[in-house]
Amino acid sequence: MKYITTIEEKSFNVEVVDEDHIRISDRLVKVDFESVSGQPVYSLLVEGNSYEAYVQEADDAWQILLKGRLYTAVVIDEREQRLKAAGGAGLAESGEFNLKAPMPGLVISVLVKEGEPVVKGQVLLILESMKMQNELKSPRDGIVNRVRIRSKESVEQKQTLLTIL
Amino acid sequence: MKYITTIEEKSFNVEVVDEDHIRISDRLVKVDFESVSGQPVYSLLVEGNSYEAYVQEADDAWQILLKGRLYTAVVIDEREQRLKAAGGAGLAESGEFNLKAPMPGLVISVLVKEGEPVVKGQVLLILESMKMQNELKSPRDGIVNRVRIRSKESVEQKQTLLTIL
Amino acid sequence: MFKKVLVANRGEIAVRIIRACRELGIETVAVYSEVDRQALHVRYADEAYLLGPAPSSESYLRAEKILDIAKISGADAIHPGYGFLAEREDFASKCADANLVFIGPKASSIAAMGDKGKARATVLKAGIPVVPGTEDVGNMTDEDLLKVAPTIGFPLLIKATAGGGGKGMREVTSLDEMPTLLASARREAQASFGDGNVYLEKLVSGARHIEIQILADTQGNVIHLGERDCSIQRRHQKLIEESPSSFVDEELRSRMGDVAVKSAKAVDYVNAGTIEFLVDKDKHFYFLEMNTRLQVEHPITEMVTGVDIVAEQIRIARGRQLSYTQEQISINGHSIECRINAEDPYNNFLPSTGRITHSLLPTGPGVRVDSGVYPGFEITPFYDPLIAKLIVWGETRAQAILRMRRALEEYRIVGVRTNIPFHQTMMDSHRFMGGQYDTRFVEERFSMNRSEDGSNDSEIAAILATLVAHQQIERSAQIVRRGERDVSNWKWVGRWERMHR
Amino acid sequence: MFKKVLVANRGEIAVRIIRACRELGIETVAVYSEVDRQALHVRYADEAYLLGPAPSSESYLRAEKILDIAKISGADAIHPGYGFLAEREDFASKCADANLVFIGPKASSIAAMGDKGKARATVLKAGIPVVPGTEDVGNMTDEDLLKVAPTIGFPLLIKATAGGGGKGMREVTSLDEMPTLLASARREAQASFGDGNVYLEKLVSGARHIEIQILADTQGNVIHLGERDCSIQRRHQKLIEESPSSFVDEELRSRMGDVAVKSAKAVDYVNAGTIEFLVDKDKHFYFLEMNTRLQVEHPITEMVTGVDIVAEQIRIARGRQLSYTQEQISINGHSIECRINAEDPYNNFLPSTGRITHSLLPTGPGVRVDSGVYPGFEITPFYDPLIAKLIVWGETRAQAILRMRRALEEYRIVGVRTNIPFHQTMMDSHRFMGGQYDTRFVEERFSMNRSEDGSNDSEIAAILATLVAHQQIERSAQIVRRGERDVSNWKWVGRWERMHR
Repeated sequence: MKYITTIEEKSFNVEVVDEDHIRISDRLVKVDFESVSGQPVYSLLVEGNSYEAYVQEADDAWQILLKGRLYTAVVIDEREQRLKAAGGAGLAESGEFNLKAPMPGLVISVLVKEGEPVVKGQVLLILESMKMQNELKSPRDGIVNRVRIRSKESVEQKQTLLTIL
Repeated sequence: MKYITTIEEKSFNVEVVDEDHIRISDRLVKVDFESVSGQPVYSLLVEGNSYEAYVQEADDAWQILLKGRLYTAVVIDEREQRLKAAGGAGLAESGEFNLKAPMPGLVISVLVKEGEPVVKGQVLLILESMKMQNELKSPRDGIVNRVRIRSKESVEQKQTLLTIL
Repeated sequence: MFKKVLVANRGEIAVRIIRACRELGIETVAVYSEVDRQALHVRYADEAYLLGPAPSSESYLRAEKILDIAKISGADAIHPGYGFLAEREDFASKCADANLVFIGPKASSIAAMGDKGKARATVLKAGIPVVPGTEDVGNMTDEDLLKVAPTIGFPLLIKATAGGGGKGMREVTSLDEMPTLLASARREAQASFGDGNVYLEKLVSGARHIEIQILADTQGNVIHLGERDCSIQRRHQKLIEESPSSFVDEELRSRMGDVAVKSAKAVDYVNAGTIEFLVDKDKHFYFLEMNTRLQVEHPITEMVTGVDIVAEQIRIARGRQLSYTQEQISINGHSIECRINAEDPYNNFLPSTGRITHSLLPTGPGVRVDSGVYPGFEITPFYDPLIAKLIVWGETRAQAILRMRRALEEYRIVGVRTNIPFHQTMMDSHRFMGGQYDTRFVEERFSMNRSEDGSNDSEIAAILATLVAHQQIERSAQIVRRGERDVSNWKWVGRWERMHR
Repeated sequence: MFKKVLVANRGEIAVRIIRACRELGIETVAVYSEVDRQALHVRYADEAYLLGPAPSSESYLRAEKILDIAKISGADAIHPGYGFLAEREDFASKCADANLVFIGPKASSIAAMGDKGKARATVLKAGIPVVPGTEDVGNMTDEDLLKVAPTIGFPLLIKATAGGGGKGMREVTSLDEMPTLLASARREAQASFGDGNVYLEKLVSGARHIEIQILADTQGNVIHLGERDCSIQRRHQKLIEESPSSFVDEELRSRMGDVAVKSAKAVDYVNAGTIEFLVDKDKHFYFLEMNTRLQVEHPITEMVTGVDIVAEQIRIARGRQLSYTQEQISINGHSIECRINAEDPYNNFLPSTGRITHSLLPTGPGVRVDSGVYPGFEITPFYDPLIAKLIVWGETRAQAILRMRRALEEYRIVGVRTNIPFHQTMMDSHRFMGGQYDTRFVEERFSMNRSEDGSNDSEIAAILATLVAHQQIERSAQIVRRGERDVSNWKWVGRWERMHR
């Protein structure tokens, strides 16, 4: 199976040839790849080098924590790639962003109102957890669409708090 | 449910009253008992005291490793007790003993022959594992009934090696 | 001489204290909240008693309940650890009233030093320089504080009088934003210490946070164990500490040590305590506050001095003389501590909760881990995000940094996000390596986005992501034949036979 | 100066060496057998290459393959660890031929000392007392040995000439049983070292096994780091080591140290080595053998001297001078090591194999764990049963024993049986506490069945057994309602709300 894997605007063509081989940038490479203890920790031996990384899924992408660095990779297979090409670009850019609670906690205050425009990095609300007040920020410019919680409410992990359009 | 639990010839009458209480030797005791991390390691709080032990099943008995000591307990419930009483004593004493391989290994030599009388503690065979030669001994007096393996054979863990009558 | 100690705390510090007691042959009593039933301090203690529901106010801050448990269990001393009740004068008094040895200073010393406002006044009187700020004692209203703020000047800090550990602390850059920040600081202080009082202090820029560990016995002997540099902070939370400080020379160490001893004597101090100073670029130092308790970062001092500080605390509380004179204390090598927090350094250091499914501790020479968690333990949102302290020792600072790097690289915690990558980035940063940092370093000059330093493994990351994604697709398509795994045992037997035939 | 080290070993010692290299900025190459694909040394090294199937003869003993891998990977040095190829003269020679630095002594020193028979002859010539035995060198036949045995006298020991670690060793009490024992000793020696040669030595009774660690550089400097007492053995396998020895005074230490240095110089020794002595009741000591390699128990010497022995080995191999002179070496405090083996002390110490499903390491002050395993790792029957070394340091021997007790009590390993209860029983034994033991102590005077010492918890054990049995019955009757577990998250939210209303 062939994949196109993108990390920070750099794309890699990776073909999984069989259990022990991949082809990357037209180079056939022997790989030895195993999950450690059934955990999302992976040991990879490639061309003699030994690597170990945490690999976890996060919002349609993969996060790879390797040697103290975090890489975010988008992996799409050939089929997806073709569909995407047919459907036109820019699709992923639009749509709504749902701000979810990163941990259970208590909403201390909601700093925006529905219909209000916000900019990237603007603090949307404050959530208390582990005795700390944590600011949740907007990942992009947009307009506050729905605020689903109120101040003093307790929320569960991953509960949607508000939506940015 | 009521149980009779025996450790080294000492019997304890233990009744599990509900999730948080037992009655032992006619004393009602509050217990807080949990498995740690889903392992055969148990945390027990009883009358304020905190204990932690490995508890594992072994040949119709329970082995409890507590504060660096191993206790072997036989737990029978009332019903079993009644059946046992009806069936007559001494049943457990007779029967055959199957010597099983405690680990995978290679049989170095078999020191007894079928039909040979053996005494408790006598070495029956030598098994090599972890670069060590390990002597497997007879747990009681008896007669060698069946020898199921030969010298130079490799055996799996728990494979029956020979039988003592 | 007491024989059973109730440890009025949780997490790594409760474990640390239990260990010290066990090594001295003293019995231990743990207390715990409902979510901490399986916490390590409950598992390791000789006895354990439930306090109540998870929130601190219903469990670890319940002084009366803890005193009751001490009575029931027959404990004759209480160690408060840090945080919770550690710096509550009333709690120390109540212990004394109940005939329990409080393993810490006298209530009067806590009163004099534990209240940060009073402490400033006390040491000023003893002629020790303090950072300019509110010199008034105690219960100032918002109105008072807003009035005095412009005379101190901005930027300034709001700090909790009962506080420590950066909780209830806020930076203020203008009068306008001050009312909101006062409210949130008071709220956080109340939640953390059960006391919403705050005071103001000038923000000294380009300064280092350097503290002196002291020990004082009931016979009037007071010694110091050198300094710790705790300048690597984020939002006034210490993240990395080292001893000795690369900024402090022998002369400054000795001067600061003398002042620290003097401060302790000024309040007739007994037991372990820490005097925190700000040291500016010109090596002028100012008293910040005294922590009248065991400090989170005490192990680095233990590593370089060889003194077991918790064991000394117990010794002192037993009325015995210090095991060391000042002359017997020397600093050997260098130690660094990284606080491992359940926080995501790639997502604004947001706390992370969840069950730890797997962990692999770094071990080997010169590495110490003080931790209160283990695989299977659940990190809840109720307490501190501190889950472990990774401490290393090296003959030199450079060796300690190299050892810390290898230890951080070995450390695996699965199930919650941790700030280990933050520490790794820090240990690789040239400014940290050069010892060139101040208390604002993390916020002003530090970034998790590393510049290209030639060790970018993005191709390897791409391969890993692709292989994991591929595996997931294969799994969901159920084309992995069952039973193909776990044949290892059979394989061995086969090989064994081949080998011996 | 080499920059990449191939570690020709596995398990905890491979991990130890990789750590040292990493802390010195040296790259590492691991080699592994098929069952060790996920072993810690493979995970921690920069590079890793497969050797072959599990049996040592097809993997870790394949000298040619290892040399090939060194070439392919560009390694310029090889650290052999202990066991496997560590004391193979031919391997050291081949490394030299291949222009690889062998991190250990010269091939000629291994030849002189690694062969135990030759070593005895060599040191005898230098005037050092040896235990009476076969003075002949090399390849003695069974016939020769049977002839010479009565002249040495019984009881005696058959020992492997290439050996160490008690492998290939047999006690002989009479001539009758000797032929069988010779055969089995040769067999074990062949399996362990690829060399079936053996020699004979008188069994000294009531003796202690005390060894001296030495370090020698290429400039002719030779120092010793004091002694280790390794008398706690079972079947000639060391189980517990301590430094310093409670039996050795300053005068004896200095005399033995001098002899050790002399022995090393007698063979022009370079790098780390250990001279083993038997010391009888009257403090007469006899040379036993020299181990021309890093020793399993080296960490206790590191703990009391502060010297990083592996780092020194690398330094020496790089042609540099020792970091210390003899005068700079001093013994500080006391250190004990317990070897944690996958062996069942309640079942004749039979090895135990299986997958480690869970583990909890003892940590905190003064505790070091050197381990090659982790949860999820499988203990196979192919190698040593040593899975970890638990090392503690204390200011005094008493403190070290107390610390070891608490560390052993904390240690959890689930999935295989370990000898931790053996160590716990030993640490509680009065004779061990009093330092009164010899090399026969475990076999002749020690029992896992403790006498009643008042701390019998059989009632608690009965409760535990009953509750586990009850739980199993309930489970099998399927009366545990599903979904009743894992409600913890909901509970919190509820509590959180109650708290804040």
